[in-house]
Amino acid sequence: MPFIPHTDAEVRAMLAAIGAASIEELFDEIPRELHAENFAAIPEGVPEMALMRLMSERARADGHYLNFIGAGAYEHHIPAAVWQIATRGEFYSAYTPYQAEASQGTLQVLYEFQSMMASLTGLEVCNASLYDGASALAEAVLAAVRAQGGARRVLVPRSVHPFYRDCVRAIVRNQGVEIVELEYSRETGATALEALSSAKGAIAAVVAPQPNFFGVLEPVDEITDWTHAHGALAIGLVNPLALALVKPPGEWGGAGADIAVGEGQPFGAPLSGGGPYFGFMCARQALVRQMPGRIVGRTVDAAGSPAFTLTLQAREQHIRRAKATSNICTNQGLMAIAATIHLALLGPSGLERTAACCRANTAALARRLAAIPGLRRRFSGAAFHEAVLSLPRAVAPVLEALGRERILGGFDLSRHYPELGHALLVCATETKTGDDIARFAAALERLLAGEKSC
Amino acid sequence: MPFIPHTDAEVRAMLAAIGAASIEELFDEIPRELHAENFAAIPEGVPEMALMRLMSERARADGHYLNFIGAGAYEHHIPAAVWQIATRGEFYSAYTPYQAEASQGTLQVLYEFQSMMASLTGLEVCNASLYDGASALAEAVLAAVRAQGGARRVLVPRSVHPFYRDCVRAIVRNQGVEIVELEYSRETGATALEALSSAKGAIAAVVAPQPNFFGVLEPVDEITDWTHAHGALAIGLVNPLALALVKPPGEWGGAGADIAVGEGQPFGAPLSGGGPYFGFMCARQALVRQMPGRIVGRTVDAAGSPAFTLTLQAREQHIRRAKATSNICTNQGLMAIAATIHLALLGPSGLERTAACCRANTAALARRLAAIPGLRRRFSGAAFHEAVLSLPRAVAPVLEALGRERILGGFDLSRHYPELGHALLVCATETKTGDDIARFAAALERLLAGEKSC
Amino acid sequence: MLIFERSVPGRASGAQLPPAPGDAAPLPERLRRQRAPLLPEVSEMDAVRHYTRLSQMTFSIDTHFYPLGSCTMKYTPRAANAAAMAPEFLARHPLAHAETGQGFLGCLFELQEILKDLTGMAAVSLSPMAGAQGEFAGVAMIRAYHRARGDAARTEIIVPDAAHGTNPATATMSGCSMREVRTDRDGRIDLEALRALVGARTAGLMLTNPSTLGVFESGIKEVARIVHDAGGLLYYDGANLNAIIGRVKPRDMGFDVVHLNLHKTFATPHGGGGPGAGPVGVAPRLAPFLPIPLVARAGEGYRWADERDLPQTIGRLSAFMGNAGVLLRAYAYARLLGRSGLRRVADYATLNANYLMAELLRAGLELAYPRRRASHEFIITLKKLRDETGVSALDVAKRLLDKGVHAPTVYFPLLVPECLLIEPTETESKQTLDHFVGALREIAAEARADPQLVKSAPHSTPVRRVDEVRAAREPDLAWRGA
Amino acid sequence: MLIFERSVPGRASGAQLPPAPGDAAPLPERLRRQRAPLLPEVSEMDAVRHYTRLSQMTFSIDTHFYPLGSCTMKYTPRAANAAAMAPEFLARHPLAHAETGQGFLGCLFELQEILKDLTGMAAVSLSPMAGAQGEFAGVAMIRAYHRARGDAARTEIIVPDAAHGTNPATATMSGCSMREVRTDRDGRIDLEALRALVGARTAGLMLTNPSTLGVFESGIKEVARIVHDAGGLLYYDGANLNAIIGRVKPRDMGFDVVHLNLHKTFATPHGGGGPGAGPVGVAPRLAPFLPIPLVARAGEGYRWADERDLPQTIGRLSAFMGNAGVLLRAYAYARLLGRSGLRRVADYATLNANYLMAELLRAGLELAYPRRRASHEFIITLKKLRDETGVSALDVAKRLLDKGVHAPTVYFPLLVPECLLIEPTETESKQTLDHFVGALREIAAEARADPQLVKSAPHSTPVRRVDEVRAAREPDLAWRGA
Ligand SMILES: Cc1ncc(COP(=O)(O)O)c(C=O)c1O
Ligand SMILES: Cc1ncc(COP(=O)(O)O)c(C=O)c1O
Repeated sequence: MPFIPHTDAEVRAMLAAIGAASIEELFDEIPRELHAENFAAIPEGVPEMALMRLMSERARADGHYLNFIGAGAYEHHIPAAVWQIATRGEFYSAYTPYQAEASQGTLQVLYEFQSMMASLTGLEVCNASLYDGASALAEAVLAAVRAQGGARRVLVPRSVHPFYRDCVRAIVRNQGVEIVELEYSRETGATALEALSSAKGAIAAVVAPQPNFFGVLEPVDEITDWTHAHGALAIGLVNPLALALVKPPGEWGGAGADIAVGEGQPFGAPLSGGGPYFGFMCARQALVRQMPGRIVGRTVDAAGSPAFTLTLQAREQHIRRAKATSNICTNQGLMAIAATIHLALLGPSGLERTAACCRANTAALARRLAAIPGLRRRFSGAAFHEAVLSLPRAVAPVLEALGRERILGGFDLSRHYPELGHALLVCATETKTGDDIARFAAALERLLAGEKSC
Repeated sequence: MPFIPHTDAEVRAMLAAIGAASIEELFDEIPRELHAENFAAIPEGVPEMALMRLMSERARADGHYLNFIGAGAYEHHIPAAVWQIATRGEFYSAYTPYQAEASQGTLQVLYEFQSMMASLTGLEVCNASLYDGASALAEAVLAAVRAQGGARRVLVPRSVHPFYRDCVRAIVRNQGVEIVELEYSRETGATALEALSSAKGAIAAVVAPQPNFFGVLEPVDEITDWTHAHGALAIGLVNPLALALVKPPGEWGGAGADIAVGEGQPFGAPLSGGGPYFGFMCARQALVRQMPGRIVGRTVDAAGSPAFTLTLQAREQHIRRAKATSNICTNQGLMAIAATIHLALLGPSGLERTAACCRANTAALARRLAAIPGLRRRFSGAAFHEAVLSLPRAVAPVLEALGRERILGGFDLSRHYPELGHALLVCATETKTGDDIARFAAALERLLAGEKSC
Repeated sequence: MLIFERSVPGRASGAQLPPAPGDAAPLPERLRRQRAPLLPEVSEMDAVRHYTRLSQMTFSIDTHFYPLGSCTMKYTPRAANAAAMAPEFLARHPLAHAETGQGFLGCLFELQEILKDLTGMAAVSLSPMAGAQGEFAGVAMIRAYHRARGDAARTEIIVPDAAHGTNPATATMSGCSMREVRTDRDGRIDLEALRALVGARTAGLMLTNPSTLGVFESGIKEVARIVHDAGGLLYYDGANLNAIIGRVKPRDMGFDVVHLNLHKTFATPHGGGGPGAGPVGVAPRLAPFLPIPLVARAGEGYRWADERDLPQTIGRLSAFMGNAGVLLRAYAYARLLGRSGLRRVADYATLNANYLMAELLRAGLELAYPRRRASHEFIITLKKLRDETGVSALDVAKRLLDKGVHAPTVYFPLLVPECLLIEPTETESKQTLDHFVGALREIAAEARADPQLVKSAPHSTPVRRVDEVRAAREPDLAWRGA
Repeated sequence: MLIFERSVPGRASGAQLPPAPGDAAPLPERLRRQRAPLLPEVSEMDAVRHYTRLSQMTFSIDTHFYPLGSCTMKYTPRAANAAAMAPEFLARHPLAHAETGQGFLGCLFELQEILKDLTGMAAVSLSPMAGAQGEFAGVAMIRAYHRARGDAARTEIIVPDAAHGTNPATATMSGCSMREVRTDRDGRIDLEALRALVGARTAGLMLTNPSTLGVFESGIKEVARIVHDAGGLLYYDGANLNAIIGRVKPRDMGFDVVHLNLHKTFATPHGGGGPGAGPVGVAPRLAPFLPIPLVARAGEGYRWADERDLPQTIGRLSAFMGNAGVLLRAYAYARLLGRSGLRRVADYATLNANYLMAELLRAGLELAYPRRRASHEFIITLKKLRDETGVSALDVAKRLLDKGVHAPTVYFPLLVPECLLIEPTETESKQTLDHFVGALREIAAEARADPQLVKSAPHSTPVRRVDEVRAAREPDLAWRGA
């Protein structure tokens, strides 16, 4: 019996100790009519050998592609050590560290994680992870609304990832929070500052993405200052890798953003079809009691030695129940552990070099693609590591054709930003070489030139 | 600098402590003319990211094949837990456990390994691994010759793996040991008992393979008894997986074989292009002082608790130097660790079922192939999990053609056993399904029928 | 020692540096970062050694018995991890078009089908990223359903007093108010109290069954009738599904929506706190509201389904596909066990809990619900021990660490004083359970003979008892440099 | 507790059982096994927990400083392991025809080229499976060379008194007799003694340089001249190549054949005792005798070369291709470091050793060769400490374990009394070295203040001092049931 250690003799001895005649009898408090027998849609079990073959055949069916899609999930080099350590049984198969003395390893790593993220964002406190970047943004919006106590309107630029905006809406809608979208400049790709001023009524918070979904760097100082001038809280939504190069939220404008959230995936999480990744939330000290989720603190043990523990739990659902800052319980602990190891291996120089490579490679890619007849770069703003290109015809069939050449050519913007026409969002991280870019460009050029009908 | 932690400031401080002006100066006892500068054939270093890409592209170039080759290296299911645990840093990056107190983990696993192998072979003692099966056979021959003190002639059946015979010869030749080969019966594929009796002069030892290279089971009782009757030592060469089904060397004949050796690869070692695998050697207690290599013993610590340590080191090179039982020092420790975990996960029932599956699958494969017009099964003897088939034409081109269909169709015997004509050695382990066998057979049938010229 | 304290300015893991970047226009000065972040500067070996050693300071299923009630700490098959970490799965971009990911999508589709059958529900969405997000999705669907029928007044969620904290917190997250219903001395919902609570404002009721009291709510059909009759819907918190998987379908008990904790019932790793996965299954009337994306059939293959397929969806709960890699692990687990194996989970989880309960009773410990069968877990109360010796449930929990056992859940559910909620799970052997009984027996004896020994426990962990009060009073949440 | 003691009859890891076997003719009764082997019957979790916990009871590079002289315990890059464990490499059958393994063969071929350049040799064979087998191959080639020239009398191998045990043992394995040559008080070979030893029976001389005394044999050219003039060949034991890699080519020193320990110099894992790899490189005159198989160019690709290419080969030393997977790891390592990185290995290994030597001298410890530079390692002698306090080198080694450091090599080389052979390697930081100096200083103080504390060490390891005498007197080498 897979994973069940019991022998027949043991089962008999155990039943005797219980005083039951059979295992069946242990279910006698369950009304008869609830006992189900038909589970026909579930196949019978297979040995590990067969499972591994099945799964590796499925994996191989999904092949190997040269990937130029970013759009919120980025292909980065992950040092081999990261997952060889993170999947060690002690980290992999532990629960949330409720018993501090039995979990100092996990707790210390999470404290180090919080420290790294706080320093990267230039803010004072950080939690031990949220589900992902999109839901973290929703939590930030709710935290800001709670902290403000009155206004329930939050401004969110349209230059924020469309799926993030969907997710925020889905999560905050039932609490009566109103999301107002801000337009972006069709020329620079950054949020139009005029859009801010046209926003009406009391505002709880304003979200500023850095970089935004188009890869463009936003005027975060101006947005933050405007936000504070209007008595609202400024929420930075950041790609944490970009923070190796760009000004951290804690330093935006005169006073700094109040909260920073983002998707942690660029730090050690494989693309893996969309998850698991992790969200993070950092904030000013004053907002710590609005923070959702686990927080690890450093303290001492009975002998006075440094020790770590979950803390400020009075914010959380298991203590505060209906009054908690969030319902989150299980978070993305292992991803935070992997991120910590990843960051320790990269260090400040590795992180900066990686970010610079991403910028340079995407710039090179955009230059090269814009040289293809009929293509042009869409936005003029300074960018991190994505670029929008206008194509002379519909994007989807082009991407499919590239797919047949084992190239993932970017993300089609036409559904979410119809006003941009045939627009393609591309990204070349540090994993891409000059040859990769040349291969992509050549394939695209050939496709656009050759098969006029595609 | 990859893997070098030193900063410039530290290097300066360290040189100052040494009293040297530069690192160069530390090499000043090396004569000038020996300093080499030209290493042009070695490429400059690459980052881990580039290395991983290079290596995975090379790996993918070697593709995925449906494999029916056995011939001394077998494709078996290896539980995922085996290498996830064996590559834990503590096992993976430790040295030979010279300081027992700091290496109880490794030592206990190796003691468990010795225990498992001793029980499987039905012998009393086992060492902690040798390099591989072939060199283990050579060590057994040398141990037997030493133990016998006089005769230096050893009989080795031609039904032993040809590369093993090559290896034994290469290793024992310089010590004046003479290897005499014994013919096999062309009908059964087993060693001809008549061949034994025709052997001349004083004999130190006789090797009995079980199963032999053709997969055929040998008359090991008769060989062992004959050997003992002639005052020689009986060396069993076994596939350890077969021992789940067949009589262990310790029970062969009236007195049992004296030594058992073999290739441990079927226990947890991936095929991996030929290694690392591991050899094992088990023996009667009386021969323990002839045993080459490390041996772990169970003893107690200063507090009387059970503890483990390397023992009987007076046999070994670091103590006995020129009088040691062998020059072996580094062995295949990690492979023995993996094998131990593998065996613990399979247990006696898993091992027996695996062996039975291998036998049944190979039998099914041989039946199916022998049904192809022009093919026939070569030997009549009872077999474990390999079979020899006669083909109607040269084997090598057929194998190449099958390779193009991503099938590895077996091992061509014609070079090593020209007397068998166009003979092919095939194997279907527990990893092969009925569909796999059908696919192989259909491809082979098509090839033989269709392209008369190939 | 913190990794920061191992840091030396200028040190780096050289092999991890990418090649020197090519040209790019310099960033505008005002957008540029001025001070480098406080990240450690260490060698690759420093980092490997530091985190390897930290890992050794952590109890886990792979090293210890971990009978943490409500958390289902069972063996996490290593094969599931290996299968999900196939390089091609790891490399898959979530926005790559579906044709390039049929293997991945196939696994997810089949997992949807398996979960439908296990729960008896009509449709399943895999996207919620943990139990609590599944709960949120469920309550959001309930609200969307009422709203779609024009019944906007239904904003009350009823939960039993014993409910897990996420249930009331979810009610609030979903903009509902929470009403609590009592349980009786046998752990059953007080039906009279329930009848008094329901009404025109009732959106629904959230329930685990077996409950967090470790007993099966045998009056569940009546509970369902009361709520349904009042116009409310029933939400099944699947955190305890391990007790009845393959034996009872939540739909048959009358539930309209269910979430499963794959990181509990399906043995995906807990990872020191996550990631998990909390798929939701629904009865037909809630299907239009499921969170997206779903995986749908498309001819021979599969495709994503989104708001174009489900215009009434409550929306997206994550940027992409939830914790996709966790879903792969759960799929692997389901395939390894199959139909009969999944049913065996409930059998042996229940056997282990009832055996442990019987043996602890024999050892002199006091059960919270002595007249009931244990489900997959049960509660003991140490009130008497505390009154007699001053040794609390927390002290006992800490002392268990010295005996090489992770502590059960303590002080939850809140209504049982000095309680331990004990869940052995099906993957533990009789020997381990017997060892646990022995350990508790020893600790009880120690509490009487030398209470200070227990009150000052643990003694053998890497640190002694941690000062949690100080942690909360003087929060030190991030290292800021030496 | 042994895994056997966790065993319960009838228990099994169910997921590991293959499907029920199909039909096969029953085995003849007399060939059949009658009693099942004594293998443990445990669940998958039992096994995972047992071996995970055992692993934690082991010092290793990933957890501890491990300055084991002559063993080069340096950081083993995790990427090399990941690269070699690509599923396609692991699945490759050694007898699959070369066309199906061009990726694998390409790595091996390039590794041959890299090793040729590093050693200055004309040809390399990768097949020997550890240093000792490389030595055997080398001496066997030397003998084959003399024999091929009709000079069968050359059967003496000269080794220095300080030589590693494998050198004399190899001489015997190769059917030679061993002659020992003295070293002087500065660790140099006594050239007069050498001149007296060589002659018409000299097959060759085996030498490490730097030697196991931790010093460079600066008279190596003269040594080579003496041996060559006598008609012998020179064998280079590459175990200490870490000291001069990328700086000095063994061929330039006059060596005719060399083996490398890839598990030392190329950082492939030691694995608790192996697997290693001991490739051999040779000067042109020995090339015809190399062990097979080699990897050869074939057009654009690669093929195996065997006795059909090298009819004079000494033969095959393993069934297939040595420790092929270890070779892949070494190739990965060589590519990560490259030409400059390999040279840096020698630089920093030497810097670390000389720094540590200087600091230990400052801390009052006594050097065995105070007038010499350290190479990548050096020797201290604790004779004075032992004479004064009764605390031996072994006691100090055990006490170091309590300080979180693996002990250096003790009592080797045999000619230095109470010695510690200390090799820090290039991957350790100044901080670690300083900690080690502090630990030895503390222990020296303890030896004077409280010798019993040191003599009864270790105190903090999973077991106390192990009774090795009893282990050898009453050998218990295998468990035989309870
Ligand atoms: C009964 C119950 N409900 C809900 C949850 C919440 O699940 P998650 O932690 O996955 O969000 C838990 C988890 O501890 C639980 O035990
Ligand atoms: C100097 C020296 N030569 C030879 C060897 C033997 O190498 P191996 O253990 O790989 O057989 C060693 C290993 O310890 C050594 O240190």
